[in-house]
Amino acid sequence: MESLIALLVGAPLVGAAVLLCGGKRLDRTGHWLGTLLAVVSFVIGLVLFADMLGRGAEDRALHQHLFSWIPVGGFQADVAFQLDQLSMTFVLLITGVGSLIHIYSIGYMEHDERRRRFFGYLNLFLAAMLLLVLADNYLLLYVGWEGVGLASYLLIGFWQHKPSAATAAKKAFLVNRVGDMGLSIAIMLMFTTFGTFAFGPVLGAASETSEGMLTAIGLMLLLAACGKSAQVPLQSWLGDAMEGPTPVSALIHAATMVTAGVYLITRSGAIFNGAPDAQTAVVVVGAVTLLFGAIVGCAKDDIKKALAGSTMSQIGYMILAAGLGPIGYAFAIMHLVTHGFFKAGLFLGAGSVMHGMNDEVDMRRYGGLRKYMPITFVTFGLGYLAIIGFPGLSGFFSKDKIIEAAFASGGTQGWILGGAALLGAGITAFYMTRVMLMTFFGEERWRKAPTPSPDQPSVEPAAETRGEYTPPHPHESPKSMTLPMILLAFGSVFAGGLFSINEAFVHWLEPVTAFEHGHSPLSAAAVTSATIVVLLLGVALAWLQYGRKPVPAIAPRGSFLTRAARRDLLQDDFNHVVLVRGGEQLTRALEQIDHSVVDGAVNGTAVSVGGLSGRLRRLQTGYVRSYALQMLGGAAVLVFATLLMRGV
Amino acid sequence: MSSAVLAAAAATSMGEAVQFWVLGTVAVIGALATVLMRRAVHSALSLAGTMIILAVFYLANGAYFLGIVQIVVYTGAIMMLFLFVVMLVGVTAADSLKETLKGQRWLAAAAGLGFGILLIAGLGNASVTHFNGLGEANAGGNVQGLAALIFTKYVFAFELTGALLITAAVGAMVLTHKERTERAKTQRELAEQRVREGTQVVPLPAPGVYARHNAVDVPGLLPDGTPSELTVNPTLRKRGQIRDVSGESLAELAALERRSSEWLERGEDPARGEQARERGEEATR
Amino acid sequence: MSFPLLTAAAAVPAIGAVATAAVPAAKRTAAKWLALLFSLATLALALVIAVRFDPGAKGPFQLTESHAWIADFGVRYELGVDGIGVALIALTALLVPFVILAGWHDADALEQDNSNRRWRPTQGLFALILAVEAMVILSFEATDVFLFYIFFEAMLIPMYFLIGGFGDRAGTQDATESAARRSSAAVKFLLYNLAGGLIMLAAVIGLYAVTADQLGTGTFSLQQIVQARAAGELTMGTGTERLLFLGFFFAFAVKAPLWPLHTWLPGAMGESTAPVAVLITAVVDKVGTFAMLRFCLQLFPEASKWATPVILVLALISILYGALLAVAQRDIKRLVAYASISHFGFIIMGIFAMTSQGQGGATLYMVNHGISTAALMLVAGFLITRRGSRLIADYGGVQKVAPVLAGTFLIGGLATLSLPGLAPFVSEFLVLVGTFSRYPVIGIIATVGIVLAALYVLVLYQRTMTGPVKAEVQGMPDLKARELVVVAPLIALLLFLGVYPKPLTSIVNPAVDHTLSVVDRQDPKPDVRVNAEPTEAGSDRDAEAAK
Amino acid sequence: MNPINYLYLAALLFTIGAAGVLIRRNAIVLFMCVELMLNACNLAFVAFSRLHGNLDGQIIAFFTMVVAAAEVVVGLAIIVTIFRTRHTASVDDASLMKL
Repeated sequence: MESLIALLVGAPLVGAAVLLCGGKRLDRTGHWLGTLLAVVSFVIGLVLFADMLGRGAEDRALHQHLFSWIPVGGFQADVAFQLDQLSMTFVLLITGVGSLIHIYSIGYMEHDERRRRFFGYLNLFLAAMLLLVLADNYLLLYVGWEGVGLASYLLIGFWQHKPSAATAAKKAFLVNRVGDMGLSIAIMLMFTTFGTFAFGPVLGAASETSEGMLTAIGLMLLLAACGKSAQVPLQSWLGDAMEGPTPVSALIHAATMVTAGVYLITRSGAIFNGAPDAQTAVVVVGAVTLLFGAIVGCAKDDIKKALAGSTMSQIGYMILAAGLGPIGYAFAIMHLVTHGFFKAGLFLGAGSVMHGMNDEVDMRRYGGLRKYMPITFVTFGLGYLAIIGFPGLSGFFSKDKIIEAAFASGGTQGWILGGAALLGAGITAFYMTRVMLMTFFGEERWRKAPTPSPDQPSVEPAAETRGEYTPPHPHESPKSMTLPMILLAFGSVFAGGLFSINEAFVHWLEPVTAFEHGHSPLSAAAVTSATIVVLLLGVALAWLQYGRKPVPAIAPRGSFLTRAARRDLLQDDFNHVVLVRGGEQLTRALEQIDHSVVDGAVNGTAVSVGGLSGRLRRLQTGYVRSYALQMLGGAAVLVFATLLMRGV
Repeated sequence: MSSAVLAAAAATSMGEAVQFWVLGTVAVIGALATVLMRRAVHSALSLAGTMIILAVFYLANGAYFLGIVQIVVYTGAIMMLFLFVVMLVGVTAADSLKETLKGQRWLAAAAGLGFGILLIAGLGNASVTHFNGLGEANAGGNVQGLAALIFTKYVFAFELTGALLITAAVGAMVLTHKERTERAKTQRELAEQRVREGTQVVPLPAPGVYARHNAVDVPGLLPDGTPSELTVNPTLRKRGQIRDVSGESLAELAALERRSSEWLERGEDPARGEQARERGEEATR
Repeated sequence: MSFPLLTAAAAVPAIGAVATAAVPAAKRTAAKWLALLFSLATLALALVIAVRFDPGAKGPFQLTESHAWIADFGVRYELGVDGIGVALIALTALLVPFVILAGWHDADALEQDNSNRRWRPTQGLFALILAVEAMVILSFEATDVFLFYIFFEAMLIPMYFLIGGFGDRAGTQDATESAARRSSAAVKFLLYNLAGGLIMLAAVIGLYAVTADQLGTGTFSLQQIVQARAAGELTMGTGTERLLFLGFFFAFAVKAPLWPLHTWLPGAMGESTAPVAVLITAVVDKVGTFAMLRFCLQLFPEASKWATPVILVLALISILYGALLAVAQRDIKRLVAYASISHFGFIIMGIFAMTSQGQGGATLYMVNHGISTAALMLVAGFLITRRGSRLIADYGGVQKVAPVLAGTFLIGGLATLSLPGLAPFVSEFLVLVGTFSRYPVIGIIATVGIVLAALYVLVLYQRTMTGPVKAEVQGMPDLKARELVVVAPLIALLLFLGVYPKPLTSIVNPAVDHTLSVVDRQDPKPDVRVNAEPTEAGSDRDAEAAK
Repeated sequence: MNPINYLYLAALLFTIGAAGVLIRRNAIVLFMCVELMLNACNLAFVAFSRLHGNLDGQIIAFFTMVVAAAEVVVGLAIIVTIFRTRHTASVDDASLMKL
């Protein structure tokens, strides 16, 4: 059985290699190959899952040691896999959702001449992500970690001819690099502390070292998680990442990649349990991000950016839960899975809408689309209900549990976190409803020619603004696209429910992430009801603003908060001013220094030597008699020296 | 010569002392003269004198062969060579002793003095007292002794000097030899050239106009009595060896006229006399 | 007396150089093929050496050869390789064929602009390259300090002509002006390195004096000196040792190059053709870092430890400074040059961290940096020859017209930013860990370098390859067969060594351990002893040790 | 009298000759001064040979003469040539050998 694990990673890796090196001859069949391999690894995952279920809860973990990777002195890095319940959950999510998105992309990318490469990148991404979750040591995880970053770089920048896309890709990679820095430092700390960085030994011995060290490691891991999971303060790349094709957004920036941070923190639970301060930091980051994302989501008119905001906020929930320790890990993962379903579904829906609307992304150019694309409408709607946590749908179960856990974390912290989580839920309901209404209900604003609004640079005007305006003909997407949406919709409806049947999911994960029931000041019922109330409030608010009165085709200037939110709460501006400008100044200055000071010193010496010799040249008068004089002087000196030597 | 001298004994005789002090002084004077004389010829001559004295000293030191060679080669050959060259180029070479290089003279004096003092100091504390003369070295005769050394110990050096001399000779020829590139001009051509260039078509005028003064160093006079530059050799002029006699000759001319006029009791012609007198005075002036 | 492999490995390229230079002017292509042939023969020999080399064997050096040379001064012709030497010889022998292939047409332009029958730039170019190879290999083999010094310096001569004579003519509107820049760069290279070399010469002589003073007979033999030290027969005074160390280190720091002695590199790399630039940074400069590891540390252990803090700080400065300046560059090749400066900072840091990870990583880094820079620089060279400009601003959207070129360029770039899965990652991480485990603060600051690396590489890629297609770039041909032959193996190697560096580490580790034992330093022990069951890797490493 | 006086004399002559070389500008006189120096050396050699009681000193002096002869021959030839081209024998006028 173990040998299958390598195959799990290998299949998509081979796919990537073949597709990227295959050349033109694969253009026609490439996408099928890619999809096939994704499905293959999904099937393998299922096989392993069945096998795992067959065994007792405790000895479910599988290990496979391929070969020793970097053996130098005490530094022993192996290429070895570990498949336990946590990894298995991720494997199924990644390969499952991944396969669906492969299928979806077949239709979505049909008209792109570089489709083969696209599938190659997708496979590469799957491989990297699987490596990330299957690694049995942090260094190998780091490989997957960066591999994911690379794949996302390639996919975000897939339409490289668009400068915005290229920039977004670069930004994503760089921000991720900052996070990676944290991870590598964490690994170094582990090596110096434990002499190894394999999960087993490190987590096993975590309790033996000082709390300070654990805190340090924990914070570094948190930094890494922030980078990959787009948490404040490293969240800025996620919005721009929407430049990539929609399936990419669905796969990477909703279902899988951004969840890597949650995986990391959950996986390193043992370390965080020993470092309360680190945990506090985690929950703070989570809480802040979930509100940040939610607020941003409210203001965006670009459907994908709105969804990106919601992703940010949902991941915030997970991080928050993961930061709560044993009472939260399981729910974090559970929310992660359900979120994987409905967020993928939502993104695919959005993609399908754009597909029907000539790649228009501005929701103010939508409206009343429900009768044109019913399937999309239904699936999107279900995803919507799921994400806002409508009772009975999967989002409800997972999110509700997190809010409970937040309250349960105890003391004022509990109240603050719980409050934040509740508030977040409300806002979520608001902006998702807003998306829903602006897209599928109301008047059909796309019939009128658009007038690009000045104060919204973020939304680039549709292609039709040039020349005669021909309204798009909204139509349902092909089977290859709708099928995945339907399947995902099923997931987003039922997954939560299934998981929660007498806490199946929690018990499934318990061997990996210890679980304990938090006892919250409020009863579960109270929390639930509170959640529902907040949720309804949010929906109502949204309906009052976007349902009752018609939505203006041109975004109103809006309050300061709105404008700030449109600009990602000015986070980008901050980066631009402080980091980019500052960096440019610094490099320019250094360039000058290098030229004038460092190199100048060298050239200066050269010049001075030249001048000196020029002066010495004067001695060469060319008058034989002065030469003779010098000779005589020299002779005199010699004689004198000799006399001295002989000790006169 | 006496065997004592031939031995060039360790101790020096009284005679040698006297000889040394006298001739040594002369030699030094000669050397100084060589350096300080304004004319190259004089330098050459005084140097020759010094060399001869040195030859004597060689003899006194039992280097008979060298002494002779010194006289023959140096004084006889090399110095003559010098004189020839002086004759070729030296006429103009009476260079002024004015120094052109800044500070050269003082520095030279300083360096020279310092060097000399150092040398002499060195010799001074060399404390050489005992000379083991050339008694046995010259026993078989000085020349034989030298020959034995030259053709055994120093034979290679000797061969080399031979080569050196040949090279020197060839070199000197190469340097001084002027390649004649074009055919020598005939009289006719020269004449034509002169006419063409229009400078001094006729032969140069002869120096001296009166029988008393037909020496080459006396310039001829032009009809108006002024001396003509063309009539004397430029070398003499350069050396400033032109005897300018025009003044007195004019004075005599004036006197002659006066006497003739008196003799003929011709009417007084003061103008001419005045004229002549003035001319004479100005010439003598 | 077995077959003198090491001598042969150096002799083959040397003979090749002579032979190539002797090819008549008319037979240009023949000369090219001849040079390629000889370089491949060298590669074969290098592989033989690598195979014959036994990592488990006792004694620091293997395949040793030793003959008296200048008996009066105890100078011997002593060759020998340890794992580090083998790795670097292999690298050199591996890169030169690619350099030759990449520079296949570099001299053609020169051929045209000259009427003289005896003028043979092509022969000259390839002969010089082979000459450099020979000298570099010898300096990797020499275990006699004086012998090493000779080749260390002699290397400059052919390099000087390569830089000054066969410079990059890309984007030179004004031929004379570019020629002036070229020659000035060459002169700077020469003088800079000569200055270092002379100081080293003084130190070498000093070393001789010390040995002559203490051992009776002066010697330059590394082993002899090290053994004498170990036996306590040779004890340098602290002051002397430090002075000598500085003398050696200065020369190597110039060659490496280490901040602030780096300023010759950008000029030299910018003005010379891409293959020559590769020769400079990937091969010649390695001699400097290699020599630090072999001579500085082993001859002057105490002084090395004494100087470590300063050197580490300088290395740290190099890392960040080089990276930041790379970001600011407008010229592709200068950018790569500054990136190399940053990487050399990592190498030196690893060497002086004095941990097995650090030094092992540094050695791997030398090899990997050689390969990755070669890949990036050569592709950049192909790009530059196509467009005829070195300015980043003159490119844009290349990815659309020449996807393969762009792809290879990207992989080279990713290797430069040491992406996991590619070879440089392994070495860089080892260096970081090695440094961190002894000097945590420096290690942490150095990790900032990986972010900056990502910055300059991605900025470069974005500005040249992505975005709308520039008019001048329009219709740029993709990589030709010859160019693919050059790039593909390098990339394959990068991938292989990234996934399975064990062949390299297994030959390097013993040498590193030996160096550390000479310097008398142990790896710091982890705070918490984890009773981790010995992994398979651990066990088979023990097996190696047992061999 | 102590024969060492010959050496003093030699030193004196040599110094005078050297000073002459430095002071005079006429190439011919310059040469003469050089000859003077050479002769001074010869005198010293001869005196030394008497000092040591063997003839080697005289041999050296002899060779010196030969060399001096050769030198004079060539030197004078050079002077003549220079005079031909420049119409002067002053060494200061031949000062082109400077950068």
